Amino acid sequence: MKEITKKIRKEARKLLKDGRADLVIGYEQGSDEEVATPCFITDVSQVDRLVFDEHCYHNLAKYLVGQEGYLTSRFVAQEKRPRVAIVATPATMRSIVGLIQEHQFARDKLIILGILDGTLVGIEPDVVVGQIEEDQEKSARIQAQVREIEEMTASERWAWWEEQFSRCIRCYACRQVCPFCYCEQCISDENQPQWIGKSSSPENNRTWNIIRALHLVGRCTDCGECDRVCPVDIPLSLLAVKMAGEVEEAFDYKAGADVDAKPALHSFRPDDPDDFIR
Amino acid sequence: MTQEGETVQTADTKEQEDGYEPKLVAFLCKWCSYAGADLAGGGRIKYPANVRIIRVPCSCRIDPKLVVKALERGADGVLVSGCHPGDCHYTEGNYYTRRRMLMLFKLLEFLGLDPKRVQMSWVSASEGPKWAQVVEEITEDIKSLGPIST
Amino acid sequence: MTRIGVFVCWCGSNIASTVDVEKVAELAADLPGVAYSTTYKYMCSDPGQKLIAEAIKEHDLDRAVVAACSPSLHEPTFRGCLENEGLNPYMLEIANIREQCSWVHTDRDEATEKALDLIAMAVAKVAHNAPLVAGSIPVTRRALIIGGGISGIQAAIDVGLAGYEAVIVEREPSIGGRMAQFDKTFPTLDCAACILTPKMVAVSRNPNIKIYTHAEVEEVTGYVGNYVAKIRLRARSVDADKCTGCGTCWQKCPKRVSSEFDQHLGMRKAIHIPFPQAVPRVPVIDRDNCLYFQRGKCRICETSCEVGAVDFEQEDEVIEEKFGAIIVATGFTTFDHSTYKEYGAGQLKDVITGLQFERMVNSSGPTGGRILRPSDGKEVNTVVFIACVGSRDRAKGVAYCSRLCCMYTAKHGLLFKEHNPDGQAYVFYMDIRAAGKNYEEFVRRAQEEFGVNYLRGRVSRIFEEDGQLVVRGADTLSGTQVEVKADLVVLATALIARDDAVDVARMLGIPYDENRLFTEGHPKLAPVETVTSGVFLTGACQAPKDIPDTVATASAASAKALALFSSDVLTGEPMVSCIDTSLCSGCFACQEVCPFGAIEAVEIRDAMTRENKEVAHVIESLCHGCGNCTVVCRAGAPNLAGFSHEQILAELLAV
Amino acid sequence: MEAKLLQREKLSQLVDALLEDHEVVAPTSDLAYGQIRSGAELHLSDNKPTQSLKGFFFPPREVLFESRRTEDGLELVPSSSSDAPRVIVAARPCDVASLPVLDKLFGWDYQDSSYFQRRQRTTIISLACDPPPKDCFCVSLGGSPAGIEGSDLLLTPLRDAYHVLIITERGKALVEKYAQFFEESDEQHNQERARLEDEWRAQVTKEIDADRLREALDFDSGAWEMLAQQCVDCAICTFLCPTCHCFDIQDEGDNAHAIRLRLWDSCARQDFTEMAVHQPRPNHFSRYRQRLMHKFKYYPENFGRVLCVGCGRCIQYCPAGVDITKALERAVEQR
Repeated sequence: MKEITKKIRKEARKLLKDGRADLVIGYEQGSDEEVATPCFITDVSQVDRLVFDEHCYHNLAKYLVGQEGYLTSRFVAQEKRPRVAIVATPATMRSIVGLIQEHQFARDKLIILGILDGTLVGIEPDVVVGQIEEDQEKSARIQAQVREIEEMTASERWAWWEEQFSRCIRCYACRQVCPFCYCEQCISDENQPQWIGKSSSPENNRTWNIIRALHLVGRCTDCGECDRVCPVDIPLSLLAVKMAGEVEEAFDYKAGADVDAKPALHSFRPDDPDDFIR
Repeated sequence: MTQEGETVQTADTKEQEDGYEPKLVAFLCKWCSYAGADLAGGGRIKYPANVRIIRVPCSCRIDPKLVVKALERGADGVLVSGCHPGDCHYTEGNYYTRRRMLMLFKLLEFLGLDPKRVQMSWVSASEGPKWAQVVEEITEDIKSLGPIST
Repeated sequence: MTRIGVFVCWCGSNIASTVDVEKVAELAADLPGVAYSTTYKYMCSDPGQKLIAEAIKEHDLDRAVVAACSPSLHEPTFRGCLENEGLNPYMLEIANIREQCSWVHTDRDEATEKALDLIAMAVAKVAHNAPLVAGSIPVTRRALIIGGGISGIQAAIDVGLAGYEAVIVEREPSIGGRMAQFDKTFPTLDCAACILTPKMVAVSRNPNIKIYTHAEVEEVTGYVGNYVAKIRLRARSVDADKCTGCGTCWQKCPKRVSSEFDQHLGMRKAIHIPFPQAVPRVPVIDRDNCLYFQRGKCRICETSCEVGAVDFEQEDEVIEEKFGAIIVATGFTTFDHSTYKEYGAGQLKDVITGLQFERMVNSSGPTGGRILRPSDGKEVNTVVFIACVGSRDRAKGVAYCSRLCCMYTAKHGLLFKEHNPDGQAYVFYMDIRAAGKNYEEFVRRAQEEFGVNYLRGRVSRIFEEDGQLVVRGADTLSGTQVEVKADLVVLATALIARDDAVDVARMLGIPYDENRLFTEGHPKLAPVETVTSGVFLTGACQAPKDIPDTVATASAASAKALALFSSDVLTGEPMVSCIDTSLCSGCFACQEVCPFGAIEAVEIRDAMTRENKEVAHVIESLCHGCGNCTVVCRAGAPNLAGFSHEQILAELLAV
Repeated sequence: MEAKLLQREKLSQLVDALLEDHEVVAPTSDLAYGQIRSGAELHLSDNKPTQSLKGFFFPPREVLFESRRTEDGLELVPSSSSDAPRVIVAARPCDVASLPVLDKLFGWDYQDSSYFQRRQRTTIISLACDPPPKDCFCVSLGGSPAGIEGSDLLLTPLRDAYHVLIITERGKALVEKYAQFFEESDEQHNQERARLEDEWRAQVTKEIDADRLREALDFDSGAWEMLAQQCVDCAICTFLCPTCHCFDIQDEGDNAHAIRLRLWDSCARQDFTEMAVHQPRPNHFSRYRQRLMHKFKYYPENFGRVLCVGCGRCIQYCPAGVDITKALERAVEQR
């Protein structure tokens, strides 16, 4: 990890000094050693704030897009937007792949200081700043939990999810941390027509969570941020992993794996699965 | 947290008795399935009156959100129907529908909804009898399931 | 608040006998936004429409729901009714309480409840309707005619005569189609070639008509008034500009090939024209059979051609042309009787099809007009004709009646007797369907004047015995089993859709039925239209037709195309998509899924931030209103007029 | 102040007794307080419930009235709220301390009757934080891990029993009514309580200088944009904050039946304060600034105290790891 930090600082310094980047998005230490926090370096003198350790799991792609993303800000004219370099974990890179696929920015607008872990990433980092180990234990745990739910009866599943969703306080933190939730206005904030009841009620919470999951089908790169931040511990990763599996099985498509592919639901094949239709 | 003014819905078990008439919402593309339903009418083919048809230009206009919303608002079942693959008036709309609905159905199933409650069919403009049969069968399916418990 | 009028139609007893229309109208009056509600016996009638007009005035209505038959029938009628009263025609919704309620349900209470629901849904929807105005679309005043049979020829002549350009694309090396293969035509017994060839010459001479033979339409894009077709001009290996049609090449060509035109009863050469009157009179080298192309030697045609027209290097050419309308005249093929094992499954040489008989009996055909047994070339003295082979046979063929077989079988019997007055002709038939001008009389003539023997019944078996065919069948009129020893058996095989009909339908975006026949816009009221505007049907690609009907539909289809060409602009589709740019984040998913390329990227100035942003924009004239963009967009930025988010959701919530 | 002792095992018995004629609310998991139906459901843990107590007084979803379409037109039915007596058990002192802060807002120019009805029907038994979680900074804001503000009784876990501090008449009445559960306290126990509180106070090291902030926070500071960079407008801080109280009025339903609701809202939201043609806080940093300025400048100016009790949830749950105490320091240092 120390090596990675060193390499990041070195690359950041170079980029800022050479004027190839105006902004480096990375991580710095938070209020104590167990907290990392995203940081935004524009000055060579600040480069040594950058760190990388096991607390650096935030998906920094979020900061690139949306109304005020550094690469897409509606408040800043195209030509005045900074040239950005970003410290990217594999999860962040997969999100970047999706965002490029969805035309949020072009590949050449971003310098990627990538950290790899052997998992599939559909993009070449500009610089590989380090190698980490894949958290296989975590993904195995989620997979196991998905299977466990699949094995329940329909009514057990229904009850189980109703219980999970009942806790939702509709804070929308899941949406806010998601790099793919870059809509100008979320459908849940829409009043005319009102697709999703605003208040926390069993029906509204269910509808919100279903629609959110649907909007991420074939796009979600399973960074797990929504699950991590949910203050009421709704296991959103289960939905992400489950649907990613379905997308892969039905359409042979993996989000974040190919920057040139059309997203799964923006395309079709005449021989797509048909046997579920009468 | 329990809040004042909140109503907790419980399944109306009484409804599950013989008199239960499920509410079925069907979204039909106007070129094929809606015309097929018209043809069933023209042929005076009888089928259960539980279905309420919403006409859309193409099955690709059927937003999965509409299906979710229909269920939220008390529909016991939802049917999505369009032209057979390759027959879409807009050449490829139904292929997109097929992908979207498969994903919606998989998600809903994972969340515990019985797969019989949300179904999809290809009914062409010449398949009046098929339309009647599809409605007949889905109505039966849902009757056997009873109302969704919330 | 809206002022909605609800008009419930009885449709005589069609609706009123199953739905309590009065009760429905009474309850509908209480629906939110409804200002007036009433019933009438026939809402679509003049007095019915007048009633709506009066109500709009009297109750100051701003929109209407008509609860009646399917919108596919009278939506335009009632829209017109609104328009006459100064309302926008799109402030209307139809509640389909006939086809989808009264006709399919029997319980009066259930049907009444459902009818009210359907009306409530329509009321909820119409409350969100907005006035729509159609844009205009430029029209390319040229017609693409796919198929150069009598159908396509007639259509081209009609379009050409009206002064507009027509382009015939024909797959075969010559135009002429099936009719060119026929000998005589019923009921007049005109020689087919005698009445067809003048028309073929007429199209080839008309400066407004362009003919591409040995060519196929590969792709069609665009929309009414603005189609773009990719046409593959397959290599003829002969330069049409140089060729004089002298015929030396095909006389000299050493390679003989079974003739498709003669239904494999005769031979042609590898370089050939399909029949003597071919238009254009330019041969084609059949590369699969040409000695030069197969073995690299020969070149006799090349050396014998005085004008040097033979060009072995010629390649396929793909051209793109613009058209305003497309007339589909792709015709039919005949049923393959190999599934009829009892008729020899196509293995008995002396069992032939009606089309083969046409070639045989034709004086320029393979036998020079003599009726001979294919097996041994002997004179035929007894012939048996079997009607309905493949037709009206749900098990092995098609369910429908092919309409022409009764007539051409009578013609064949008659022609046979004309050739061989001493010979015997038998016809096994199920029913005689001879509806048409002078048709019944023609059949009678064959029976009475020419002595063709008609036996009502099915043939159960044909087999060979002592070098002759034995036809065993029932004569249901006399109730006896009959066996006829015949020299030749002619099967009246069904007329069916061409093998690649489905590909054509998909290319054009038109529907087809379970028999792969193309579906007309309406079975009664739009017989030559399709649901795709600007694409018209003529001839047997829609259903089996005889020549007069084919010519009639060709003229009808061309009249439809000409109506399109009567103005250089068209009224566009008002129900198109429109993007709320404030909601658009420029992901262009809508562009990716639009089947019509109707979405472009534009730069706009954001109202709040005053900075430019790139967003999606709908090109209205290209939009067909399918709604795919409205669903793929997660923010709901695109909305479809007539089927908006608000409208559909309101309809759903009213269920 | 008068004090009693409550044997540890008797707490759940007391809850069971209270349940006979009260609703009882207590921590039910690490996630939230909830209504419990037996003393056994009490969830006592070192972790502060993720969600604060405020929802029991200012519900996240509150029906104001219903409308129904009847034959005679539209009928409006005002919602009614319960006035059954309620006891909150084992509330965190900071959560309870937020209530007097909220009283000022809900009792300001308009008396929020449903809020005060809920305050009125509720007796609060707090439980001191042993030990105080690491992100807390209550002490610097006048609170304490064993603070008493807002509580009727305060339980402090001693080695062998709960020390019960009787703070209000209401608390006293409860102790008298359920006298069988309580024992007299003595000087030794009282001293132990005081000593523990001192110990815990010393463990709370994060701090905020509210007086300085009130003076120094500057709307026009150039630091806001930089400070707001990490924030993703997730609104978790405002939803979990015991003092954040912004709400939105929304309608749900259709023509036939609809409800008007008061819902929690958040100044972090993009559409907060958005009006038909104008959004006074159009961008991210202006929303971020509003949250801090409101808490530490405007509210103190209006009501004489900060809109914060130092519970530390906004630090603990911030997805970006932002520490409000540090952010405020930088806001005044770097302006």
